[in-house]
Amino acid sequence: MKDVLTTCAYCGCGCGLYLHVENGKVTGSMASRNHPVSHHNLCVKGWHIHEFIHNSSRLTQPLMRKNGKLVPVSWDEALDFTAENLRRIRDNTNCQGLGVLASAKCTNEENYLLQKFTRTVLKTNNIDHCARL
Amino acid sequence: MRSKDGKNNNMTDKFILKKDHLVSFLRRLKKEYHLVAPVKNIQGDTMFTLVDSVDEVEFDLVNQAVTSIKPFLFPQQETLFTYETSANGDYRFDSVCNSQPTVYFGVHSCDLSAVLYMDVTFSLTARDPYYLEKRKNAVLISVGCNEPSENCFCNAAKTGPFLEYGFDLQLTDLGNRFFVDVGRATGQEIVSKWQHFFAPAEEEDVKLQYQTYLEARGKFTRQVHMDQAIKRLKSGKVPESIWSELSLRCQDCSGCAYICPTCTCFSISDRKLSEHEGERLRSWDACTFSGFTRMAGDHNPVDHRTQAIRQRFLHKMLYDVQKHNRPSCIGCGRCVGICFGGVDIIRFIDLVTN
Amino acid sequence: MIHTINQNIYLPRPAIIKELIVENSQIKTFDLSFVDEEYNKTFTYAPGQFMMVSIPHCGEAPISFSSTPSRPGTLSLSVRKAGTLTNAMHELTEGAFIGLRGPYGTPFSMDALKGKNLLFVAGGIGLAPLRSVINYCMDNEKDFREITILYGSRLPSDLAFTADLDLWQKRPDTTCLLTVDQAEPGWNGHTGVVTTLFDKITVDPSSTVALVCGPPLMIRFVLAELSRMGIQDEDIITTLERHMKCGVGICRHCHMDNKLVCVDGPVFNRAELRNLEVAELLT
Amino acid sequence: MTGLATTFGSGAMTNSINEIEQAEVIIVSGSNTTEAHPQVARRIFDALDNGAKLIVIDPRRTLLAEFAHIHLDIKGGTDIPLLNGMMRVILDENLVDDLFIEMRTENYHALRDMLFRLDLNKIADITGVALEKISAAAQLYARAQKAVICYCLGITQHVCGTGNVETIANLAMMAGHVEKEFTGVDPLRGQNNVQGACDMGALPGVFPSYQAVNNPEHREKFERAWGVELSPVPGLTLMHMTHGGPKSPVRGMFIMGENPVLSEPKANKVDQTLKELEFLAVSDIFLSETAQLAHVVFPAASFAEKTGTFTNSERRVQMVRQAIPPIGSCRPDCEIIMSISERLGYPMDYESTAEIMEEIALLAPTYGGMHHDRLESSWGLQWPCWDREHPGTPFLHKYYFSRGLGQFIPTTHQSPGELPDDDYPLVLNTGMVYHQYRTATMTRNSVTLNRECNEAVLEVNPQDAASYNIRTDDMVKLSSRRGSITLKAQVTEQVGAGSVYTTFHFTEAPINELTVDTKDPKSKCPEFKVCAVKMEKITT
Repeated sequence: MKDVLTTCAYCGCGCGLYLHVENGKVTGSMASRNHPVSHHNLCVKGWHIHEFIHNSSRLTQPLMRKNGKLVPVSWDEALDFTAENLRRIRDNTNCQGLGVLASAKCTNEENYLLQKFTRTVLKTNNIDHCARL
Repeated sequence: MRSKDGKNNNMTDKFILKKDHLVSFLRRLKKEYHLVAPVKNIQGDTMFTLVDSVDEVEFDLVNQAVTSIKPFLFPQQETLFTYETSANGDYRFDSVCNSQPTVYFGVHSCDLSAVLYMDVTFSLTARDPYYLEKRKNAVLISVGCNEPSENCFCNAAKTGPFLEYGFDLQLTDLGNRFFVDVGRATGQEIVSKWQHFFAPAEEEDVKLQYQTYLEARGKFTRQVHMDQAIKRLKSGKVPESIWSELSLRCQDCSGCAYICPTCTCFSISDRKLSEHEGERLRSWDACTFSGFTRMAGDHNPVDHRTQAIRQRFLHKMLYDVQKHNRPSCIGCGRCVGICFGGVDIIRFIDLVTN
Repeated sequence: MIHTINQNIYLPRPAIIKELIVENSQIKTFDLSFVDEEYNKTFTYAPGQFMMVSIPHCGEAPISFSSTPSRPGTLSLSVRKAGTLTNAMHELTEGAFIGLRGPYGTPFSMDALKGKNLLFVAGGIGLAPLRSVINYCMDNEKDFREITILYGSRLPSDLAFTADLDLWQKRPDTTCLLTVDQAEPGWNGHTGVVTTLFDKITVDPSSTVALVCGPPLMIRFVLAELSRMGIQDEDIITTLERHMKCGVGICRHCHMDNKLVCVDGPVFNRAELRNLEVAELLT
Repeated sequence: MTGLATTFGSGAMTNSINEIEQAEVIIVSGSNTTEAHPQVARRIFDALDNGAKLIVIDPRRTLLAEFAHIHLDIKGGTDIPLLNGMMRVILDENLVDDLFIEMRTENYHALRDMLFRLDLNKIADITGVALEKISAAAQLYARAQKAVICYCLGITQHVCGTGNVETIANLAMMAGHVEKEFTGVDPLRGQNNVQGACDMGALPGVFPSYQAVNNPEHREKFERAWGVELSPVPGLTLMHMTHGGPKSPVRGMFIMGENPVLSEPKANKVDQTLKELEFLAVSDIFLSETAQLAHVVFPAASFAEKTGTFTNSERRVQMVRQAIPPIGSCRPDCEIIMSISERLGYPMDYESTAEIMEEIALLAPTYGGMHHDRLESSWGLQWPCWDREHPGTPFLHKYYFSRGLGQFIPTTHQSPGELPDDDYPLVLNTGMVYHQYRTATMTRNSVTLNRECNEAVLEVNPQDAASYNIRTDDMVKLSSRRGSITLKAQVTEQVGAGSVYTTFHFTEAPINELTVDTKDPKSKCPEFKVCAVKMEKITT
């Protein structure tokens, strides 16, 4: 049983909240009292942010389209297939044929890595995200 | 039990615990109980925490914890039971309850009063096994508040700053030592079992404790006229229009209910784990939500646009007074200043009494 | 330490659907019995009470008894399709399992009805809890005086419990009148809202107890009409429907001012409802 | 947020969220704050209780508008004439902050000349707001000592979005309402880390910290750090990538945690474009509408299952801490990216996200002092934070603007890309509701949130409702030139006559199949807020 201080993943306010962990599951969310934004309260989304984490419709394994259907595969198969396709399209299109969407929902580190990957490996500046929404 | 004039005390239930020995006392307790205590983290929030090591945390008996111990006895989300169906349609249920003997150390008077209120809620019309199991395993060591915080009004709610009953042990900070009141039987057992930590209180200590209590009572900065508000609500003199005015400002966050030590509304829902398995969860809910009363088919007997906060305030300040002869607001002040629309219980009381 | 708690009020008992009766396109009646034979023998309930029904992955909902305890061994719940759980129930077939816990709620006080003329007014699925009382009274007919039943539905094809209605209509000591809001081809009966049937009956307000159940709007108009006829508030009894989670007075979803419908109700007389903020009675 | 970059030099909130509660006058423009930014709304209510005056500029009667001292209920897409009108009033009333303009800004004369040519009566006509109200609002704002302007997507999601923002900046500078605590211009960022994603260079034209890819100096810096040659050509924007159709140069895509099928305008085009791709990989936590079209789907760890940082609307960089191990065989996106990169011959050997942050600090000057250990023991740091000793910056533009002098950029009214006509007589506006978030992949999988609101409704003004014979809960078919959807109507005074409003969260009513893909030429922001539609009642 523990409470882990983290940052809400819902909106741009960036509330500080504690995720309550019980037997390896997140079972609650509590507003930080002294956090400069949340200041002892969260909005309805923050108070219930733990609810989606263990939802049974979460993706839990890599999927690949086979015969038109998405079926579970191993990580290696999914990663190899992805690398192979990205390489092929990159090389066949003179680095013009790939596009990457980063995410305003992912962390800075992830966005940094993804743009670095796009620019260094895919050799294109075709990277963007939903910034305008 | 403390008498009003501080004299004629039965000396056998008053003890002194030196502050130097607190950590080793807690270390002892931890060998037989889980220990939950208010711990201050590096960011400065004080939270009731299941303590792993008494040496590695900073106990904070002064600042009010972010929440009461409600989440330990009545968690935000708990599994009531798991269920299973099989191919022939069979439908089976397996009840789940996790509870260990636990000492809750450093519980402020208001929060302890809230536990006493929850005891009633969870056993009056029906016995709630999940709460009562945890409660049965709970040892409450409370601490009186020498310095009420800025939003505290337990004096008005009559739930603090010190208590006369309900605790197993009650500590009063007397500088270099704690004055210890023994309440329920488990408290007595603890003192007997680890008696080398406890010296009988001297007459001087008793006087000082009483003086501390009197001084604390004088330190409240908020004037909250709870009795008067209750009287006005009882007399029916509060205009109905007040509810729509205040409800318009309610932004449906549920924070007031979740942070409140006596709010115990809950919802029950199923979580599918696989095609044939699932668990039934109980989770905190708030009467301020419109989904709280909405029925299948969308009919809603409560118009939350105009009544979102009516039930919450009236339940605390009127219905519980009618039923139990006391309000269920314990004056902890946690909801004060946190409302997104500026509608907290002190605002409400002010509005009703003016 | 994980262990089973004895007498866990939240734990449903498995039950099996013995028989399924399609009342109309929206309502089905489920005749049920507990899987535990011993429990079946000791299980009792009273008209007006309800059970919390569980369906896997769908949670629970409160459903009133539509059967009468005066016919031992029958436990029927009549369900109208309204939300997730009731829709799932309608998908079930005979032999399927559901979970049940209860009975809950304050029932109709059958003792208080003794020696009275009884006027039942129901709309749609609202006849379900009243059917429990009506059949109870018929099984104990010597205890009660005249029985009058007024039942309305939207369309003739929406009339539920038609087998019962036929029986009731055939009884010499019972008046059972039907009405529909909107006639369909083949309907020769009365058309109009249920209050229009009041013109067809005579009521002695001093010796009559009225029992009312139906949609909120109907309850409002019928209660007003009954009061106008001079029936005392204490003798106007209705049963209310609310969103419920625990069924035992803790979760507070069914709050109605200082009352909780699950324990203080669902049966209330009009005197109890006066001075309360009751959605059904607000104009 | 292009508009603020050109005027102030930095496209972010100039204040901290907490400062708003101390403001004397608050202008809220194009933001349904109580629904979208509750913590900001909370500060606004606190400010109101402290005696602040509130001006709301919104075509809809939002909840905040109920509490406004002045509600300027403009016609959709007429923000520029309204704000220009307010500036003209400030000019006429002699409320211009001359000293501020003299010391801190440039190009004021161009603005003034433009303002002098304005006809205020005509502005009242265009905006539909009485001159007295415009004048009162302008004076209230200009006379205040501490005044903030909060705006959101109602300003930016227009064909003239950049112009709208520039006009707001003009107004603030003219009144001298920048550079101070409790005073400034505050764009409220929609998503939790939209600020960070921009800061990190997840944009076609810039590296982290907005260093342009076509600036040789900047490029060289990153080439040295990353050890490879980098393309100097700015890339394609999201709209170019997702709306190209079969002729799009893009043949393969990698999408991390976005759901453009539901979130982008003219969504059927996105669907079509993505289906045409030779290869599509999506990494997400749920099987979103976009993931359903993919060739490969990676199960990503949620925010509770990984470590990193988010940057909020007030530029505060904060820790995201791992609470539980990834569920199932999920992996954090960092690991996924590193695994693919390694397979393509460019191993990225980071031991932790803290190490990634060290590299960011090295390359992005505004994040220069951001290290996990510092963020770990505090409530985060607000950029710019130049080095390890720097305490962060609660409010921007003190003493000098990020670009040096603040630049006035005169703007003129530009009609929305599509206006109502005989065939499509109504204006459709879109937005969000409180209980749902974005394309609702997370919120709809949350029991409580979904209970509170799980269906899209079309808000219709009572006047229109009467003429279409529509009542609340009736089903209506809403069509534009691009598609049609079916949803429930709700009759409410919240929308003005001639307008309808709905939300974009729900896949059952994918409103973006109706919206236009005209966009602001500078920011490339699509015009979600105005398009022409027609409404028909569905009779059952």
